[in-house]
Amino acid sequence: MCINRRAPYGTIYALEGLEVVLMGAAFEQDISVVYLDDGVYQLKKGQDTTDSSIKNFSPTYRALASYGVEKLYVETESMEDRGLSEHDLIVPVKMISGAELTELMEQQDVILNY
Amino acid sequence: MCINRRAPYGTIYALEGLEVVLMGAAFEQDISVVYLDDGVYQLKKGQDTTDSSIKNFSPTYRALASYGVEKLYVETESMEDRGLSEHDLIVPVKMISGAELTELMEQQDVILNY
Amino acid sequence: MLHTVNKSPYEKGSLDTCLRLAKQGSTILLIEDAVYAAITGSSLESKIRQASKQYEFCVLGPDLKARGLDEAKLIDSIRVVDYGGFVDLAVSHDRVQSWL
Amino acid sequence: MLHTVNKSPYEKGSLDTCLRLAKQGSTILLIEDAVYAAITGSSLESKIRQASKQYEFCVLGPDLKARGLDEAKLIDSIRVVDYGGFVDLAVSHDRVQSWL
Amino acid sequence: MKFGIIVSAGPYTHQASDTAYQFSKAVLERGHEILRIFFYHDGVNNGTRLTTPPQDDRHITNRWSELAAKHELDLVVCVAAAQRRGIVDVGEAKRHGKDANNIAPGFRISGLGQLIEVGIQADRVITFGD
Amino acid sequence: MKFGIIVSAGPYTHQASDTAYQFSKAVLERGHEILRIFFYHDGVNNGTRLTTPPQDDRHITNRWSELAAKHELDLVVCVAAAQRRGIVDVGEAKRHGKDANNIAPGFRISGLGQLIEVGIQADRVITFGD
Repeated sequence: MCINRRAPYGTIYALEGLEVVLMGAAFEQDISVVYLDDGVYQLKKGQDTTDSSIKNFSPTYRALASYGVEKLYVETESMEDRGLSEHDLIVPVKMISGAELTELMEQQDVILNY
Repeated sequence: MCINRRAPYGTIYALEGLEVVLMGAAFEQDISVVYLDDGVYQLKKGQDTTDSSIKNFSPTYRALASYGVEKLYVETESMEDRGLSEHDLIVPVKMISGAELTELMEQQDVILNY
Repeated sequence: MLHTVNKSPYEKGSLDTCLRLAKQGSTILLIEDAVYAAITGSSLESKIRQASKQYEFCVLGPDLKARGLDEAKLIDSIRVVDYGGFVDLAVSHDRVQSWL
Repeated sequence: MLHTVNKSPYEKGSLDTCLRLAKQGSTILLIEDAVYAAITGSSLESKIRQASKQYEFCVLGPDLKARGLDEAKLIDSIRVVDYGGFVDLAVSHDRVQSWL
Repeated sequence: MKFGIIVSAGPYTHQASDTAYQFSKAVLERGHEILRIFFYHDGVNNGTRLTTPPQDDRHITNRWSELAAKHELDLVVCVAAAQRRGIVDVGEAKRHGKDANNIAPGFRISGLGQLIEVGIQADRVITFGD
Repeated sequence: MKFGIIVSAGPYTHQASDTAYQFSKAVLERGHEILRIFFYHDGVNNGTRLTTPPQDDRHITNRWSELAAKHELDLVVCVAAAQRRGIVDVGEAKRHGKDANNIAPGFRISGLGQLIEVGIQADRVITFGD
């Protein structure tokens, strides 16, 4: 399981965290990816970096399914705090509560954090 | 004016911020140094890094006066939040309120932040 | 004085410290991950609306756009500037304080 | 599960997220700048006391000592460990989650 | 017990690489095994031999190199992260037309697959970072 | 108007060096002057020529070098911060017995006095960092 807690662009963790997920998929690992706290902003629709000349990596999230990464979880509370709903996200995800996330974390072999 | 807002050891900003203050003193600048937020922890008495093998730079604060750096300000609110009092500090400082700090900042030529 | 804040208000306390210490009438420019503070509908909206009675808030447009934040959803008192506007703000205020 | 937190609770939200999501009965180890959460007399003390009904709190001794924090001022339910004790905690729990 | 250790912050700037080192030493002293230490994000900056810290401070890179030599540790610097940050070995220098390299003894540059692998093989994985 | 600019975070890891670059470009486009760009803390890592970012991403170091060449900017890497992090020019390599250097074109290594000086001479000083 990879837990993403940071916003994109302000720091590189979102991008380099995504690279780990893709590599895990290449190794045919059954990967769950969780977006939590500011990490939920990684999936925000409409990212456009033309005026800041940073690489826009958000299209890659849409490609995750084709790499076999299908377990994307977003914590409801983090979304609500930030005024976001599922319609704001670039890919379909499973919305889970913090309580459900707690249980999900207990079932993992390895947890990586960014 | 140098504003220090970070705790020592967890990050290097306290140490490298202190190096700037010493260099400013060498250039005979009239430097005010403010300790704010977690920056107040930099002045905590009794720092002892023997078990963590990081360099203990806290004695340098006691040497600041001999370099002509005498305007050390600590924000009262930051101290109170952290349960600290002047007796916990390694050097004599001037305690000021946030409101006084606001006015002090307005009088500076240059403000450096860590 | 111009104050800049570049950290997410959900992750770090920099914006709170800025709001505690910036003099009334100052300008606060939100850049990088701090632009998330400028959006309506969040749990921070009322805090920012309250603060905007005392401060002039600006936000860096390229950073909003990079993060997919719609200008139509900005808190209405917040003005959008580009990098040139950022420079103009630095010029028109007599000092810049970066809350990191 | 063993949870580690290494950020100051005054500066960043990592400890809050850990407390929101760690399962009841988990162990939470405070290291680096997070050790400031372990001290009595601060504005955080009641939050930590409350949380210590649900979690076992430990704190890394060398990091306390580096920062001049007196073990006598620790919140009483918090246990001090050294690096060897940290390893033992990682071994005795089936997983480690680092809240950065 | 087999440990995998991830270091994701640069030396000196954050304490994370110090904690990772002390933890690694304690793992070995307790008789456990370290399968690999993987340097990711700014952690790759632990692996440059060009640092000269003040004489009265610890030498973080040398400390890793010595620990690796003594215990035959596998110190892996992530290639993608290293390319962005300018950590280069002889092969990488040749591949990208660089006129110098800066990797420290005991470190090797390799792919993210080495991280995934240690995640599969280790009993415990622990991350030290910012 | 005369600007002094401080960059205190490393490239790619934090957006700060991107913002500093875009701000610097805008300062020059507005007809103002940049007295010096001072790289401190992890900001010194902007000044290594050994980076090879992905081809579809911006090259942060080259971008600084080109801006400096075009506008004769003074890009100063703090020597004390650089020694801790392994940024080395020919002189530093010789002084510390290093077998390689990694400084990028247009950057020079100098002391903290250069920061104090720009604080005295500039009309505005602005910091971009973490």
